[in-house]
Amino acid sequence: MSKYYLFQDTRTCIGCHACEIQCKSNKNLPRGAKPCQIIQVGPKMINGLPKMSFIFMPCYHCEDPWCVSTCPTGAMQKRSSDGIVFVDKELCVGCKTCISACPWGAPQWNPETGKVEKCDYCKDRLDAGLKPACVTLCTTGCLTFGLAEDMTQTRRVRHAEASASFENSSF
Amino acid sequence: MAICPVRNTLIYLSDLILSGSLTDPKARRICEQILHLTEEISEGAAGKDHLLAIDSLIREYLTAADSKKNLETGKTLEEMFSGHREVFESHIQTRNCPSHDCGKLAPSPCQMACPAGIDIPTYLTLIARGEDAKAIEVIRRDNPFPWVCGLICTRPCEMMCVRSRIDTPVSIKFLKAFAAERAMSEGAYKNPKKKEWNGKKVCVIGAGPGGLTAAYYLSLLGYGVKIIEALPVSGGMIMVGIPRYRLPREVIDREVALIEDLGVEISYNTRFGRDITYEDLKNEGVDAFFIAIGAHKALDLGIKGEKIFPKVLEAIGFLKDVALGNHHAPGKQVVVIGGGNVAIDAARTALRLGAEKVSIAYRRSKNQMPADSEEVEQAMEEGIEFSFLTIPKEILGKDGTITGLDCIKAELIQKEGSDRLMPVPIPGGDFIIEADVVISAIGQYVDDTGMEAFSQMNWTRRGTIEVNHASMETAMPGVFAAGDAVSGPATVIEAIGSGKRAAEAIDRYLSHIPQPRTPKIPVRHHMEPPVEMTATRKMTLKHPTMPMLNVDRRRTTFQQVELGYDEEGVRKEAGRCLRCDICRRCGKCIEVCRDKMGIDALQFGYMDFDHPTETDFRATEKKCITCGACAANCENKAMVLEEKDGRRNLKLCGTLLNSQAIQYCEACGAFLPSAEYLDFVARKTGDKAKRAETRLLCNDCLRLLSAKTNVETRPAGLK
Amino acid sequence: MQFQKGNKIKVCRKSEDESWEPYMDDFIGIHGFITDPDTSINDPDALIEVSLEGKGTHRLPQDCLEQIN
Amino acid sequence: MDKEVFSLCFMCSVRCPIKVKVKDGHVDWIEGNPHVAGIDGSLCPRGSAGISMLYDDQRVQSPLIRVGERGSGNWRKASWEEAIDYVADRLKDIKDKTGAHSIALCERAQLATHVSKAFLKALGSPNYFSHDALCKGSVNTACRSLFGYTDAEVGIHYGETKHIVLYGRNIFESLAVKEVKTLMAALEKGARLTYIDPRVTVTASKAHRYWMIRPGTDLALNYALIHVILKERLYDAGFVSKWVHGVNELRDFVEHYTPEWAEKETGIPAGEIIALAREISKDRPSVIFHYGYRGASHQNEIYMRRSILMLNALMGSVEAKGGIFFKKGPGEAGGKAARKLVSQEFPKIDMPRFDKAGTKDFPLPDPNHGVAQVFPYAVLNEDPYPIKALIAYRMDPLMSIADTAQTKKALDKLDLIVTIDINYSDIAWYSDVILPESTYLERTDCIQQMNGLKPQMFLRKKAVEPRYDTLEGAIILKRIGEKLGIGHYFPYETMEDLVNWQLEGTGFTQTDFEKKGFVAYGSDQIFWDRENLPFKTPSKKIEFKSSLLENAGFESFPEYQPVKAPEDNDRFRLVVGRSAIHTHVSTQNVPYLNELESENKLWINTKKAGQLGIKNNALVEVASSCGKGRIKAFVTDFIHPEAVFMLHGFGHEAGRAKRSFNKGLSDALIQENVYDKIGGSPAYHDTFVSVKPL
Repeated sequence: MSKYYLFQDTRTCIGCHACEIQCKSNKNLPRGAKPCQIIQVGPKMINGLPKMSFIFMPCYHCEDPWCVSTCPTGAMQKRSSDGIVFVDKELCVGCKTCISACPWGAPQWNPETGKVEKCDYCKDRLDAGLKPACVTLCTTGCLTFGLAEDMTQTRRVRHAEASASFENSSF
Repeated sequence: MAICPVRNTLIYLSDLILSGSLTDPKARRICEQILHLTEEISEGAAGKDHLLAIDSLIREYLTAADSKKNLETGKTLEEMFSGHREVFESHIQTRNCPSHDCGKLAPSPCQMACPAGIDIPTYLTLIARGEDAKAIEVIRRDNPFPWVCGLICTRPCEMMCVRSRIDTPVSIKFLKAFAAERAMSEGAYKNPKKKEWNGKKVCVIGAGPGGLTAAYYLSLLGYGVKIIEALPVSGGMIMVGIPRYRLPREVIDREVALIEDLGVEISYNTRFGRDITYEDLKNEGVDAFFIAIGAHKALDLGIKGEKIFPKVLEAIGFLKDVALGNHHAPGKQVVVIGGGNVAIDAARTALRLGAEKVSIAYRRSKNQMPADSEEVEQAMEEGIEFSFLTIPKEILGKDGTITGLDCIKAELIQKEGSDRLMPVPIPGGDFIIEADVVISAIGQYVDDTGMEAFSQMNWTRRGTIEVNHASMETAMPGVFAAGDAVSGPATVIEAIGSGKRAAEAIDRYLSHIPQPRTPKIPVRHHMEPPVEMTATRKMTLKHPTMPMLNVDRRRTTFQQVELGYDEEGVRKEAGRCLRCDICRRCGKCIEVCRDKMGIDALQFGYMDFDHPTETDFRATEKKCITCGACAANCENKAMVLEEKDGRRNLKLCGTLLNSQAIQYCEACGAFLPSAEYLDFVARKTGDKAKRAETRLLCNDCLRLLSAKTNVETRPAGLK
Repeated sequence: MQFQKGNKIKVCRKSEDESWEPYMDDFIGIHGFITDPDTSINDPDALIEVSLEGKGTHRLPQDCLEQIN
Repeated sequence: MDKEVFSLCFMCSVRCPIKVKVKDGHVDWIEGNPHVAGIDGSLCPRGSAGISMLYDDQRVQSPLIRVGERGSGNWRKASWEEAIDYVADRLKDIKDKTGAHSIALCERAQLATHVSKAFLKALGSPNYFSHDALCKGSVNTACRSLFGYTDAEVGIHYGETKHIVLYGRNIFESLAVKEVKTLMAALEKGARLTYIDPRVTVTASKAHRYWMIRPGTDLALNYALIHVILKERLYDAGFVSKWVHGVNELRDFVEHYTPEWAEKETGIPAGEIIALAREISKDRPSVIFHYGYRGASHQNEIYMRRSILMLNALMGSVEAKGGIFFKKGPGEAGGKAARKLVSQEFPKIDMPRFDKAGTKDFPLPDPNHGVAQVFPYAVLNEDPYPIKALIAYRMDPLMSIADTAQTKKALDKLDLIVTIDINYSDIAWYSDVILPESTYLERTDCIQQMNGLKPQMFLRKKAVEPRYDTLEGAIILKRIGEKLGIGHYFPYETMEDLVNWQLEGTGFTQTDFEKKGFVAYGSDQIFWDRENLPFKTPSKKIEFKSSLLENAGFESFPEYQPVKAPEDNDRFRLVVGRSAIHTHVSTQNVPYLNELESENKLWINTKKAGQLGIKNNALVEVASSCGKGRIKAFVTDFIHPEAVFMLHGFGHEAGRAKRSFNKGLSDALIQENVYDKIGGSPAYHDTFVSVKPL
């Protein structure tokens, strides 16, 4: 994993998709490419109430990313300093193998450049001491970002709960 | 910086926008819009309104300019577009970038090689598809004599044909002839619609290929055209210089007739300056003259006896007499002096007229002969004897009858200060070739009698008419010239090319448009989608052999020697075209596949201009995983990856290089890459790739699924 | 030297010949092929037909051409 | 050359405070104003798409004058001079021939509204009308009938509420950042959420209690709730006896509206109704019965909205923390409000409004906004007089007034249609002239007076120069005014001048806005003393028994009329709403928003769909008495069988807005133009449609 965590509190997430747009707008992406995406699960009746979960799907920046090992050109890389997985556009030739390799559907196709785009936690913003676009602008503030080591145990539990089950997708 | 102004403008604009120096949003937006339009121009996707739109954008820019800097930028832009107006316009009209800087617009080598600039890849594709009439229509945009050229063109195009780097060049020449013949017999060989008469009149002097071509394009443009021809027939050298066994008279007649159908008036047996004068024509209201009188005068041998014996003939005169109906053998034993096509033609003609023995005396050795090698071969087959390294010394005989040609053997020696091999007599190498007729074929020059009227016109030291080659304009206003009269003895296709150029120039002159600085580069009229076929077929299609008339018939009659391919042969042969108008052979695909992907599936040796290695389209499927990286990086979309009928097909200019079965997303049915591709990925990820999810899923469904697993599989509601 | 059909050539210099026109200056340095040498006699003074990469096909005097391989 | 500018978003009418980062004259980042509590940097999806809207080349790029038929989409580019002259000349003609009153201006109210109002006043026409009536005319009237204040003067104190009841107020989708965040905070602190809607929305999925009510019967539910509350004395007796006028009349009135009766009408079990009444009264006064944002569903809308407000009064949650409150203006904090152009002296206008609002024919609706849906009738019947010209200022009558066919017929009678907008809206497409306005990022705008618990002023400040040949609305109107000889009513050359003029005497200058993007009149929240609340009704009390209604000849407590169910199996009540992705009819072509949601679908109950043979995602035909169209079906268990639902704002006809052109179906096309004849709202949910598979 990268040395960061990006935590979504599904309890307060209203699935407004602002994060998707903020991400695209910040990366200036054309139609099609969605480095992060909100997936709606439900509605489903749970204890007599309709429940939905909105799951935030960015890149998980795996410990040992298949996209990196599959990339023939070395365009897909893992940043040694903090483990962020990113694409070097100069090297990408658009073979899409990373897209096929990723079990989470994280790498995205940019039809305009014929190259791959993906969530890099907005590393340019991080390097400038800022937080990722989606976290900074989230409508309800349900996204939080920080160093994994600062993530408290209680928060870990809440993370598990919250990103779990419908019961915890509301109040 | 590139040579092409269009390309330069693109670079200038994109740099400008990226630099961030356009801080006024309006200025930036206008530049973005101009950039977009310019891109379309450089890609051949522009219409006639593009430049107008750009002009008004520049005007808007200049009025909106908020700072001195922006104003300067605007001025620079203005200059870029006004300064090179012609280039932008030609990019739009011709969809060609002469300098090849605008990649998508580079014309094919064969088209560039053709002096008439015929759009060869386009018509080959049409012929391959069996659309002969359409093919003829395309050819006639640049050359009104597809049939004639299909039989006798010197075909520089074939010499440049890229296919020859794989096996043999496409036999472009004859495919034209076939299409013309087929279209003609189907009654589909028609003239395009001509413009209304514009009230202007042009006089063409000489009904040869150059003159007739100019007449054709001028009358299409709406000019009244009158041709003055000294001979009783039209066609000039192609009629009286080229023997019938190479070019049947009917072929010429049919194509000339089509030109006459356009209203072109030809007055035969009319020699300019004798039967009709400059003044007469001026009084008839002629606005411009076009001189295409060819080079019909033969050079003297300059040896003893030349002037004494009546049976010393000059090839040109001899061939002309035969063409005009004199079918008597010149004699029993004929010697032809010279090594060019004319010499061969004279010899083979003499043979056909019944001469018992015909030989050719040439100063140098066989491989120095300027004549077409095919011609030489055919002559040998027919029993013409060749005496190489033979310098004629004197014509022997008595009482006005030739008995023989006194010659001396020579050897080729490189002289001091010259890099040419010169034939030098070997002492004591004298010998005699028995003969009663000697025909000289050592070249022609322009016969300028009657040209005095064009007093301001200049002549070169070669005795040819001096013109500006971009416009074929002579020093005398309103007087143009082309063909052999300008170049000296040259090829038919050159005469046609220059005739067409002259027609355009005359039109410009009479509509008061300034003449271009350089000769126009070939025009690609439109782009035909390539013919689809398998790699195997593309590789194995073989050049058909030309069936020939049997030798006895060739020795005795003037029947056409080359009988032509059958239809199947023609369609196949046309299919061998590599469509170099689409694929520029930049090699990016190979580079990406080999160096970037490390797959090295593309064996396109022919793309390496300087050291071509073996080419085999069939080899692609051995390693290719249809990842499409080559296609994604192909500037011209010559390489495409299409997903069709359950297959992933990789095609280069219509040639199916590889085809693999598409996999489908088991959840939504979306297309997935091929199994081979997924294996490639699996090999790369190695044993890591132990997926919880073993189903085949597309990107979106994978996200959906992992989201759902998040919700459903995690322990719910720990408190 | 004597050029023959198919020779690969380069326009190596500006020709001294009167037939050289200003626009031909753009040809200098360009590669091409001899497509039609003088058709009848190997006249070193004749204009011969060459096809130049990206420039089309032209008749040029021989003194501006050199053979390359 | 980077800079940061504080401004106001305008992707929807909420106008959230934003901070814009500009690089080389190019906007490359927008975030919510971090200095504003409740915003703290957040930006909703529409706000986030602001940059993609700014750089979209499918906006109107220059003034355009129609050359073909109306709606044919044939335009010629015109200079501003030409376009302004063109419009002014025709307006002058019309004014001279048929009088200024035959010129109308409709508008989506905004910061420069005082400019457009001044424009009409100066011109001498009473016919300004805004989108407001279409949205909440009856809410406005209901508020005035009870408190003497308009709905615009009432606010909701989400932050400290303990229980909020939402009647189809889909607060988490039809969203405003501050509302969502403050309510979310309250929920985190344990507040309860009750949501009532025939359709399951995101808001429903966050609720502690959800009722899939039978569409159109909310009023019956409320009468039953009131019944229980009064019967079981669950109300705030002190507050009610001090401040409510007419509680006994109400008690008698709701006597027979029992929970059991309501159960039959609404489909909500009596027990649950009683349970809510008991539960919520425990938390009073910090409870909210949300009186609605859009209140335009039924012909008895005003009584529905009154019943909600009465519930608040019974809970004593009026002017209470965690309840509803009255917005405080600068005056309350000893400050002065920014000047408005309408405060000038104008010639008197004696002509009545086209909609007769404020006259005895149509006494109650607020004449300040007018009643937009009456416009087509007025034009077609020339009643009260002929109307010749319409200026549509970022409002689209074609898509927001029900029955598009009828509206078009009316527009066809006009001699001049002018649109001021940034988009190719459908009305722009149908106009004679389009005057393109600069986007919110490209213009400085008029002062935003933010009344509330803490009165403040905000300023929309130009972040970048216009990308296309566009102008600010206030400048456009001024320019036209000058040509019409009323230029002196517009004492400014630039927007900066206008803002300075507005700020005169407030003690603030533009520079005061630069630090945080706003200025505050005071620091503390202002709540009125509940012992002496300044209600503006004749009785100075909350009038359950309303003098406003009764003086106008209407009852305060009319008998409840049972809501009829659709007769046939293939007929449904058409219900409409919003999503988080789009703003009304104006954002469907914005690149990023269009990508997320490019068309609307027809929600239909699974059982019903099954009976009608309608498959999910299959095209269906929806038809009403006035129109029909095609739309994809969304088959779901999560909508009431009597209702079908579609998002508002799709099915655009403007060809140059390529992404949204012809995508989905416009609700206005099939909605009948019926409305609440008392309160003034349209009854958007009173159209029955038949649905059949294709």
